[in-house]
Amino acid sequence: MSDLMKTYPILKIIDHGPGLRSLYFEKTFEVQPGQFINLWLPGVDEKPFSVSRITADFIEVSIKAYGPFSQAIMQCQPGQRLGLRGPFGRPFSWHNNALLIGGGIGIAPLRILGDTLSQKGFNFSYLIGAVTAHELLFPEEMKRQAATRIYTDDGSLGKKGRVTADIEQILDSEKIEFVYAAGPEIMFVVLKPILDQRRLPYEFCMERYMKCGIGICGQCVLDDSGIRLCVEGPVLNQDDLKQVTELGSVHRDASGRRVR
Amino acid sequence: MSDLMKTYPILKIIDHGPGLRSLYFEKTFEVQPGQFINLWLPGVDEKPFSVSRITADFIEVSIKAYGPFSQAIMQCQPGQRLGLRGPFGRPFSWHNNALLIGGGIGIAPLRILGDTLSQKGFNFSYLIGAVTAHELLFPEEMKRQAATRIYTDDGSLGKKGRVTADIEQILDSEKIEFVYAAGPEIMFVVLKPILDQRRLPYEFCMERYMKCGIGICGQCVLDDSGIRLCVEGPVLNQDDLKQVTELGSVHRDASGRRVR
Amino acid sequence: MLKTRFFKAELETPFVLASGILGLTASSMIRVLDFGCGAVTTKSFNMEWRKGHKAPSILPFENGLLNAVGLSNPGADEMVREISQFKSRTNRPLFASIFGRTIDEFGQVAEKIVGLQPDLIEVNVSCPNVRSEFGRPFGDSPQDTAAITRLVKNIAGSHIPVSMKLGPHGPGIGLMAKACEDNGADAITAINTVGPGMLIDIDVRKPILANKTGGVSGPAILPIAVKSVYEVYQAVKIPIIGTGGVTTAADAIQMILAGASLVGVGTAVYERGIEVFHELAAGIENYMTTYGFKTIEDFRGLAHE
Amino acid sequence: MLKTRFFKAELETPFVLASGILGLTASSMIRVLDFGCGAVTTKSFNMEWRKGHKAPSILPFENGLLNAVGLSNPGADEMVREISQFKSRTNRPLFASIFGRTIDEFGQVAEKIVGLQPDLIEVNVSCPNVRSEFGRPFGDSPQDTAAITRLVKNIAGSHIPVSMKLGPHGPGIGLMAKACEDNGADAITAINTVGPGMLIDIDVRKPILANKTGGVSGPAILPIAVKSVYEVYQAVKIPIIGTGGVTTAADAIQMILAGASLVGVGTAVYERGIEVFHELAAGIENYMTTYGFKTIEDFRGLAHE
Ligand SMILES: Cc1cc2nc3c(=O)[nH]c(=O)nc-3n(C[C@H](O)[C@H](O)[C@H](O)COP(=O)(O)OP(=O)(O)OC[C@H]3O[C@@H](n4cnc5c(N)ncnc54)[C@H](O)[C@@H]3O)c2cc1C
Ligand SMILES: Cc1cc2nc3c(=O)[nH]c(=O)nc-3n(C[C@H](O)[C@H](O)[C@H](O)COP(=O)(O)OP(=O)(O)OC[C@H]3O[C@@H](n4cnc5c(N)ncnc54)[C@H](O)[C@@H]3O)c2cc1C
Ligand SMILES: Cc1cc2nc3c(=O)[nH]c(=O)nc-3n(C[C@H](O)[C@H](O)[C@H](O)COP(=O)(O)O)c2cc1C
Ligand SMILES: Cc1cc2nc3c(=O)[nH]c(=O)nc-3n(C[C@H](O)[C@H](O)[C@H](O)COP(=O)(O)O)c2cc1C
Ligand code: FES
Ligand code: FES
Repeated sequence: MSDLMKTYPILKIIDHGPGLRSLYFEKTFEVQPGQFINLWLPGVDEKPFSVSRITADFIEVSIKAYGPFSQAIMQCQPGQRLGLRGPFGRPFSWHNNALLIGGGIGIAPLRILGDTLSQKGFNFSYLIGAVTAHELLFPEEMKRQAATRIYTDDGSLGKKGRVTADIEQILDSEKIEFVYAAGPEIMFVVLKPILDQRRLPYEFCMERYMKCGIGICGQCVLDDSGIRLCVEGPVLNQDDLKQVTELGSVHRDASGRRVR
Repeated sequence: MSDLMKTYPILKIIDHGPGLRSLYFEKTFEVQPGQFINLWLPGVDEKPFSVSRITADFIEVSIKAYGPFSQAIMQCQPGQRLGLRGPFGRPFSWHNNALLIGGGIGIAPLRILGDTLSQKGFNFSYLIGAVTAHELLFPEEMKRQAATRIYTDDGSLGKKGRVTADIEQILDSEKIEFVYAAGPEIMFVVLKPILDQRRLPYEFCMERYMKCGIGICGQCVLDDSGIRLCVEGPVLNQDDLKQVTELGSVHRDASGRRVR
Repeated sequence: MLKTRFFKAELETPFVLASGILGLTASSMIRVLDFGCGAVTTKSFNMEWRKGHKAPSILPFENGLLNAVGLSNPGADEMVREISQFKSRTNRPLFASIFGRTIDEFGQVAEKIVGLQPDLIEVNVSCPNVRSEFGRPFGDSPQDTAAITRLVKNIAGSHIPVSMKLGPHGPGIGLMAKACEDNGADAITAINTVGPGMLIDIDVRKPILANKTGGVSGPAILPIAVKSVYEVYQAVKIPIIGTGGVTTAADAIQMILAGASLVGVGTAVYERGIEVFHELAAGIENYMTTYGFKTIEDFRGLAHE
Repeated sequence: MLKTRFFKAELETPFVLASGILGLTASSMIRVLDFGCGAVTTKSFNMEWRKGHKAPSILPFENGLLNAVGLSNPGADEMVREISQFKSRTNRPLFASIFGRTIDEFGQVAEKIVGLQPDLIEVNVSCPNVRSEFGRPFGDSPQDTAAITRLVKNIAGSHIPVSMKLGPHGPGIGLMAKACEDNGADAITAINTVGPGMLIDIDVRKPILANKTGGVSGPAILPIAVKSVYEVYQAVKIPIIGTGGVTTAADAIQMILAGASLVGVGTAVYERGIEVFHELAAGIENYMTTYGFKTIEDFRGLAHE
């Protein structure tokens, strides 16, 4: 693919639960775990989405109903054409003995990462959580692939609690040499000091409001680093994050205003 | 090189005689015998010129003083920058046992052709003519390379007469399987029936007013064929010429008017 | 599948050779038709022949061409001869492009050629080289353009359609197109070249074009051309010859979706070679098959829905 | 070698980050300076924040970008905060780009920022999204542009230079630049985006930009930008920030030869990456060494000789 806009028909839709679905497109381009694409719903809007899986035939994108755009996506039908461009951004790097922590829709980029790590024969385990069972992406598939710990806020599946509830204990009891995380920013706020303290290297897959995806609008730039999340991210490591002062505190909306 | 304009310094100038000189440029591109380049003299004009020689280091263009442009070229100094773009057009094809007939400045493209034929180990001979001795290009070099017959209108070098004076006799007495010709159009008018009658295949390197060199202005198109001399020429063979009705009669000037 | 009717003309394909491209002689235009072009437009001509600007007058750059040929043309008499030649050799469609240095001259040139029954008279009011006494193209002034439209249409009569060729500049191409329609134009050709632009040789430190500036054509201007056609389509009901930057079938389809009835092709003859018409035709047929369109009409203007 | 003085500002290189490119936050602009850019221009802002148009609002095509961000910006208060942040972190040059939906608003925004001592106030009268009540950019009207120039210059006073940012359209950029100079402008920024243009997705048959149309930037517009700078240079004596399509050092040199004192760089940050400033600097230094130029001044405007 490329930065130029092109539309592709949705080949298949899988509904994971209410307001949570995967769209499948023909695999017309390569993508690395952590990279994202821009999805254009003609007449509505265009937004960035992580690729959640890539196979020989398919590109999969997993979307949670939230505001107007993602809700409109829930109305899409197979055969309907959406615009895709990308892939954009820097992907995850690959490490052995890793823990993959995913919260909510943040589980999406971990799925493609897990596939790659397992193809490479690396050891890893999943640690995933969501508000409730039907908001949890891919639990069964993950379990088949690697050790998988599950948390839900309401206890409807796995352990009751936040995905980070037992993190220190897990890190201290297992051979974990690298941590990947994707999910709501509060997760990173919790994880960062714990990982830094243990000098564990890590990569977080982050989100910011993105307008262009190609590094020129400035909308996704992180204070004080000047890092453009769409180009130098969305995956940032512990060194990148040293310069980021806005983690968990502010980000910018469509106008560029800081919001909390 | 390319169609885009770029200027290069003149590396060397060789004056062959009054109003007849070769300019040397660094060899920054490949060119096939018969192809031409556009030469831009900044502030003056741009005109098409055959490449007369190419070596490992140099591209050579040979120019005869005629009107305003070519006279301005006679004032150029080494080091001065001229614009070059091209090469344009279809080159000569290569044949054994060929006769290369050049009249006046038309000798220029035969020089590079002779170099190629001799590199390929083909047999060929030159038949060149001009108004007077000092308007004759490369006679010594040609003699060193192949059998060379020379004619001048005033008899100042070689035989007195037109270059085509003894052509029938030459064709009938020697093993000539292909004829190349370049020079004033009257030469082609004389040669064509002679060659057609003997069913000898041939290629003529022709000239027409050219504005673009890239096949869009229409200035160089030949009646009735629609052949664009800058793209499908400047080298035309006996088949191409079957459709050309304007040979030796009309051509078009800068406005597109037919002139005789 | 691609056969298209435009007024009384029958085109094998919806492509029109744009004015100024290979449109000087009958032989040249016939050859282009043989390569799959549907209709040809002559080089724009006026009463007196013009040598035009010195060279370089046509300059490729990375994204298209700059040109400042200065409306060189052999004059109306010579073009009448070529058009007659053309008509005696084929009955495929020919559009005669005319211009004048004064409003009156547009009329004089039109008079010269109506008798030849061109399939369309295209009136070039938008060339940056044809300027009114105020130093701007007639096509920048709705009043001048209206006057020229009335004048030429009057001469062309009801049997020869007249298309006004507009540029993207001036007070808004929709407005200009409306002025043309209101004054009797049968069609709009949009667009002429953009800019003009200039390129400088950094080593000799001079503008490269002898005329210094020249109009931009080719891939660089496609979005501006598509937008212009889209805007004209919303402003008027008369058909549009959509021209500017069309290089691929996808470009041509964009033009038709924006509202063009015919698609003008100029710089692509350089970018892709004279074979471009076959490529365009194959690409559009493929598109039509995919979506089940039977004629060009079936998808014309659909981007407005 | 590339050090350049522009009014009181000292630039390490003659490159200016064009408005709308990474100019939203202090952090972002400082990072661009760290990559070898000489001065940064903020995103154009007005009093109230604007969300701008929906996406796609920035669309790459083969020869550049289309954009219709709709002048989204966080508003003057937030930008004052970012500019103060910037000033507290570095004393490298910052140009503040302002716009208004009314003539008065230009004045209000100027008032907001004069206290911050930006190294230049750039006044964006040429964005196709800022339209006067007549529906056209202020920059198409010499009267409106003159009025805005006087108003902002009055507020900026003698110690803050004001540059008027013009587009290539309207009644002629030379004429517009002259109107700016005559009314107190200290510099001209030329040019804003060209067109606008439109691209249509042929499969869904809709314009791709949410706003349908967007301004063209990048390589496609270089010749138009060079020509605009050349024309402005002949029309006025005040310095020019030459912007539009500059992607390579050769492009930047063309701008300077045409008369630019500084060279604006926008779309190239996408085309070549943020490292583009180093490439441009290396290329220009190389050129200067070849021809023995010691400063940018040595070859500025030479294409006019
Ligand atoms: C790199 C990246 C990867 C993403 N991957 C996924 C994914 O795999 N699955 C998924 O469901 N969502 C993903 N998102 C979020 C997605 O882009 C949308 O933000 C989300 O769908 C909500 O949009 P909305 O219009 O429905 O809701 P809105 O109500 O418009 O927005 C809800 C919130 O989403 C954020 N948001 C809105 N628009 C954007 C935008 N253009 N760019 C970034 N954030 C925005 C804002 O914080 C906003 O408050 C990703 C975002 C980024 C930046
Ligand atoms: C393919 C080709 C190869 C050529 N190779 C050579 C060469 O190797 N050496 C050489 O000295 N000359 C060559 N010429 C001719 C050259 O291009 C000029 O025409 C010639 O130098 C005279 O130009 P002028 O301006 O000095 O004279 P002018 O007085 O302007 O022209 C003299 C005659 O040259 C012809 N002419 C003028 N301008 C052009 C033009 N733009 N294109 C074609 N013909 C033109 C016209 O018939 C004109 O009557 C070649 C021409 C062509 C088309
Ligand atoms: C070399 C050249 C000459 C042209 N001459 C004319 C002309 O005489 N009359 C005219 O109306 N348009 C003329 N044009 C403009 C084209 O007809 C067309 O409108 C423009 O080039 C945009 O189309 P394109 O991008 O397909 O070339 C000329 C264009 C070029 C490139
Ligand atoms: C995404 C984008 C946003 C822009 N926003 C603004 C703006 O807010 N104010 C402005 O004066 N120009 C804006 N411009 C125009 C640029 O500053 C510049 O004039 C134009 O893009 C031409 O330069 P370039 O080809 O180097 O990009 C924007 C351009 C782009 C591509
Ligand atoms: S989204 Fe535009 S710079 Fe990142
Ligand atoms: S010189 Fe223009 S078509 Fe040949």
